[in-house]
Amino acid sequence: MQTDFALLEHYYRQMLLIRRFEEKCVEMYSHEKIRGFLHLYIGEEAIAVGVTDAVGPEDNVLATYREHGHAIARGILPKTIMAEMFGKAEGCCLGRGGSMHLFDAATRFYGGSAIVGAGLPLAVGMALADKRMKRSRVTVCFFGDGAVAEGEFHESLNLAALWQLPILFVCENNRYGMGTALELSQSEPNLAKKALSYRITASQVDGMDVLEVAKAATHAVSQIKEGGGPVFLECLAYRFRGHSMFDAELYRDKAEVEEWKKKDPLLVLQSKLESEGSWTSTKKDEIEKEVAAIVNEAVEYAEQGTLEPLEDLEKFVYSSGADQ
Amino acid sequence: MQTDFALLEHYYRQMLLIRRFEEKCVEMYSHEKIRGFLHLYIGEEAIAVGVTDAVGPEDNVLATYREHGHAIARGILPKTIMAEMFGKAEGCCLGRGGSMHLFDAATRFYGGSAIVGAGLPLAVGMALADKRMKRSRVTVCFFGDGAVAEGEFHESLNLAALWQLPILFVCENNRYGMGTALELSQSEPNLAKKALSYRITASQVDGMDVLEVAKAATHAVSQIKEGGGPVFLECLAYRFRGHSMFDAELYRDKAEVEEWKKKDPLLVLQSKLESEGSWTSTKKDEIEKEVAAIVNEAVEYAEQGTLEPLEDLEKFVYSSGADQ
Amino acid sequence: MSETITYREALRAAISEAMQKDERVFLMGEDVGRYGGSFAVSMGLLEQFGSERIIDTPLSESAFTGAGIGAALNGMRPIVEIMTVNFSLLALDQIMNNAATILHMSGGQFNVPLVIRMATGGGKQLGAQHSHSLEGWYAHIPGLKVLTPATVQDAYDMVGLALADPDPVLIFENSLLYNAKGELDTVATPLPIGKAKTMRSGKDVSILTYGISLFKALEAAEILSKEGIEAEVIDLRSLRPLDDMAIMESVRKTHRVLIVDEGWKSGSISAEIMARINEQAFYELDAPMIRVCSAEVPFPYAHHLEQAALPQPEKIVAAAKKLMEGI
Amino acid sequence: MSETITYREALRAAISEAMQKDERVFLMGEDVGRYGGSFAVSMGLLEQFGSERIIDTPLSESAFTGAGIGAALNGMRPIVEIMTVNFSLLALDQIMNNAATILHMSGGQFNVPLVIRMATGGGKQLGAQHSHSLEGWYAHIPGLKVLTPATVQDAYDMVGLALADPDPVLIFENSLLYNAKGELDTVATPLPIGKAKTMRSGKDVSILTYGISLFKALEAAEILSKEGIEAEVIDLRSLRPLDDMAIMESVRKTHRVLIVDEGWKSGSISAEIMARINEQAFYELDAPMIRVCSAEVPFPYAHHLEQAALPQPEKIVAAAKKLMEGI
Ligand SMILES: Cc1ncc(C[n+]2csc(CCOP(=O)(O)OP(=O)(O)O)c2C)c(N)n1
Ligand SMILES: Cc1ncc(C[n+]2csc(CCOP(=O)(O)OP(=O)(O)O)c2C)c(N)n1
Ligand SMILES: [Mg+2]
Ligand SMILES: [Mg+2]
Repeated sequence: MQTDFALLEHYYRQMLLIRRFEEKCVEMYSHEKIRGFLHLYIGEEAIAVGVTDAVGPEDNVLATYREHGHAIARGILPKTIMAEMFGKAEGCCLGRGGSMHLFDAATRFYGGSAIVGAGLPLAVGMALADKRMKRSRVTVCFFGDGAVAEGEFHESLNLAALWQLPILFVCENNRYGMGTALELSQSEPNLAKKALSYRITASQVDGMDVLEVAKAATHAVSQIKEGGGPVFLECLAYRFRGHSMFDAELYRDKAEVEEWKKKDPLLVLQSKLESEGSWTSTKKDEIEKEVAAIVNEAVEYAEQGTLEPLEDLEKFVYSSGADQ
Repeated sequence: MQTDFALLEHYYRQMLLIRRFEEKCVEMYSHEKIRGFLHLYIGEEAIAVGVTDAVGPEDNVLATYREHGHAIARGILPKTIMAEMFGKAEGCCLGRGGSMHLFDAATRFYGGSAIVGAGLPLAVGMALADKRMKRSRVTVCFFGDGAVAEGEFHESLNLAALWQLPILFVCENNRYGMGTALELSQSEPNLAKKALSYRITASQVDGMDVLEVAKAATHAVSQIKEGGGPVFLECLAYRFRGHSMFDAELYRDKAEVEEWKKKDPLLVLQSKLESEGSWTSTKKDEIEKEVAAIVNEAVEYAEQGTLEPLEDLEKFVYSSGADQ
Repeated sequence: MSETITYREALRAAISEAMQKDERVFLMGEDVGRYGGSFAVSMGLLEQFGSERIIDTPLSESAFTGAGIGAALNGMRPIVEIMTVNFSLLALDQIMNNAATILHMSGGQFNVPLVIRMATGGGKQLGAQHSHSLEGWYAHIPGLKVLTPATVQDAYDMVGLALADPDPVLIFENSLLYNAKGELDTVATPLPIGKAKTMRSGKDVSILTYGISLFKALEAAEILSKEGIEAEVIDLRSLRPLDDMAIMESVRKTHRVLIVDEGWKSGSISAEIMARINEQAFYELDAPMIRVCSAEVPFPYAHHLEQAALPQPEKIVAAAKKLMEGI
Repeated sequence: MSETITYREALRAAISEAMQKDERVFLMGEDVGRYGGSFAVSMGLLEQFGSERIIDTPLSESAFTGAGIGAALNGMRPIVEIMTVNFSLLALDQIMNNAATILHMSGGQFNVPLVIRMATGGGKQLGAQHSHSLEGWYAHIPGLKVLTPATVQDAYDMVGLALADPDPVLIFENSLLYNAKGELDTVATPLPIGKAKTMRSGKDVSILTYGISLFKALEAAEILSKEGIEAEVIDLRSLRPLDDMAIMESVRKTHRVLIVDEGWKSGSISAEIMARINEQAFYELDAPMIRVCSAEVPFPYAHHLEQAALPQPEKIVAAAKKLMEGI
């Protein structure tokens, strides 16, 4: 962790970039440049930014279909993400993955997974490999509160605890899985308690406060790297937008959404920055502009991207060179 | 629960019947009359007998592949069970199910399931139906300690707790799933604690003592019938024989087995009977004879059974009379 | 009584009517209640029937599908909605090892009157994990029935047929059809499970298909007709059981067979149909049969690649022409 | 270097040698360690390699199969043993939606060099939940390879071939073969994945098969030979990819095709092979192709019914004769 102002500013820039990037995605979706499912992370940016700051380039990251924020925080270039969502060959997965399936070897970003809960077993395996090979790495696995009901959550937490694997489980508890409130999906809605029942170190943290998240994650990562086994972090947060672009949001009150918007991670951080003193509206505008430039560049890059040739349709079903 | 001596004698008779029945099964297996997998319940009889005594004919029972004991305790005729294992048309499933798949409509015995953990979701559904239809019934679901690691355990316990369903979960913790000791399969080996983490009432009970089991089960059933939601009973027990007929038992010490045999549920109960006074060796011999007669009759019945005609092979793939 | 409604509305009407008629019927699945169904099929039903009969489940495909089986065993007539076929893999053990076997294992004592509905199909740029067409694959499993409504009429009828069936029935709804409109007759006797339907008569080539591909086939048939080729288009409706009789009858008429389905080619239901025609009507064939299936790739996100992976009217036309040339 | 050993020993030797050669290789599954493997394949390996490389897992098929994928992504060469194919249904989501798709979804960035071994097949009176033969069904899935060793040589070779492959490979071991004895040559270059092997030459009829059915087919061929019918018996070895070339070559030679597999008939790999022959060698056929598969029932426990449900040499003989008559 860097310190103080520079760090806070860095967090702010990252979160703002994610926010503006996704707002642009909505625009591009309405222009039908982006298609398929589009799940926005707006409101939850503090989690990806705070956690990602706690890990190094050698560590592994796995996320869900709501992963633009994680991908950007991890350092995948926004333009290659945008190009991916445009279905272009310049995308980080050549346009084969789309919004729900961002992958990047350079930053050890292992997706982007559209089956709820299905990333957890992969995390177990990645961490098992690192432990076996005595590499000092952490595997960070993000997933939602909805995933906790899946059998794979249970199986994976048990394996991780049993084998004392270096995994940071980050549960992004935004209180809903699609339209189903947590209370309707868990008999025990305190999810950290569930992790404790596997004898996994677990805690709840304010997922709207990037500093809190970063602090908890940093602590967790060092504990894990010291060989303390897996850690579970439940980040309490909220998604400001619908589940995807098709959500009429019949299942929750507007008032509830408005209440949570007061805790917007950007606002929370801004008030901390303001109390630090050196924060000015000029600074803020500067960052807005920087971010806007990146986002606009991303769109331009994506627009100018090319399409993979149709003849390549069957490429990447098997590795090239393998018996087929 | 009946009282005192008559009841204890009844338990003894039931447990002995299961024991002798299974010893006969081993014999029949070595004569190749019984084939496939044969999983013996020897050592664990107190659980099936104690729990079954706590439920009525209106209740539902689901068990595993190690279910001869449950089937007998539930009142399926030993001869139809034996005939089933001989593959005869007189078997309780016409010889289609075999040892691992005993079913009986008359006693509401819903199997006999060979996929570990797969009976739990069925139990959830059965109980859901009863609750919806406002029937005062309990569904009893037996499963082993090994099943606790399966995702379906987790999903099912959560649903049962969330929907407050009338289910008695009976975990037969015999300390091993095949050759894997509980400590190698659960990060939290206290399984009752796991159930508590779903906010399910849970306790551990001595599974070698039929009276303890019956007491706990009776208490649980009345709590459930009063609408208190599911209850979880972890019965601590031990299997005296190998996992199935093919087990070299490399994974445990003979001494451990011998230690547990001192707690043989028949011995435990016998010493209670003895302390009651009216127990005599004549009585004991009498029961042995009664039981032997039932077991021998079962074998004879099975021997004389007939085979389903080959032309009926494709029967029971679909219900008769349905569009096919 | 005939009206024009959408496929979605037809499903909803059928579910609603069944629930009114039979208190044993209930609907259970992820987001079927408060959200209104991920494809809005059950929109409004929670308000109509309450949360005891329109049950929102947690994300637990295996357990709630298994719970459907258990409830069916215990006297109910559950409709389980698995949001999409892609997630049904998590419930496959329950489907194959319990739903499909219990009648048999129990020697006929316990049947499982369960209906499982799921959305299927590609074409919406949802990528490799969300674009499966596995209905043909499910048709491999004895003990199950597999229905694939293509029309509004069948969307409506098949809910009732499935609920009336004593055994487990899977209904696959192509998600691109939910908005499709069509005529619904609510009084006519529905065509039973296992009966195919000729949607267009023709003498030159038989196009056997189902689900969304039916409409691509009909479109192709129009184009072919302009070029003097008269295609017979048959909606299989049910993939298990298959209507062998209807298939062979058409083969005996046209002597040329084209099969269209959205499954991956190898091991598709098209292969099974070819096998049966080979077995039952080999000498009727004037040319090798052709199938137009999906490319054997995990579905790509990019629109142009995805469209290239799917069967299309042009491919059907080209295949039919090739077929007429005897290849 | 040739010796006579069992199929089980061949597998064990191949695993052990691979583990000695490459520290990235490890074996993981239920009871592979202390119990020695449910079919004793890994007996002794725990003592040889320790519990870090011979990993006993809890009953968590989905998670440990997924963990195999994760470990493969992270540089290892895992061998996951799923005790039997019957339990693999619990891991199907991981297999179809992760193992088979990640290479594609990631635009070629991440391959999954994972080997999954499982026992398959009926015939041991294990009933409806424990007797599946789903290897042909798995062959539907692009991104996977599906191997079916029948011989001791292939049991040995295929472990090495699978481990050397950059993509996920499933190995199906018929559990009735573990005790079978055969010759093993440990120095010969193994026949690659995707190549079929002619096990008996013949001019009259091609019998295409794999796994345990190979031996039933060879037995049938001997009987047929005595009656003057010379069958060519081909061991497919790999169901995905299929060796189309070898298949068509044999068809062009015999003009009569019989396919034997233990899968349920509808949607079996036999159907796929028929479809391909229809597509690629239709005019070579002198008679309709025939398949001998398993009856379409959940497997019954009773011996006589189970045997009646399975392919048997007598059924193969009868089918071949029928085929010679042109049906
Ligand atoms: C196994 C599975 N079942 C259902 C779905 C459909 N689905 C997609 S996201 C979602 C809700 C997940 O909620 P949560 O885990 O809380 O993540 P969030 O969307 O809130 O970030 C559902 C039901 C899916 N993708 N995978
Ligand atoms: C899903 C599944 N995986 C693996 C098996 C193989 N198997 C049968 S019993 C068993 C051990 C189960 O242990 P437990 O639940 O403790 O029951 P017990 O046999 O001790 O009564 C295993 C691994 C199975 N039948 N089902
Ligand atoms: Mg959520
Ligand atoms: Mg056990």
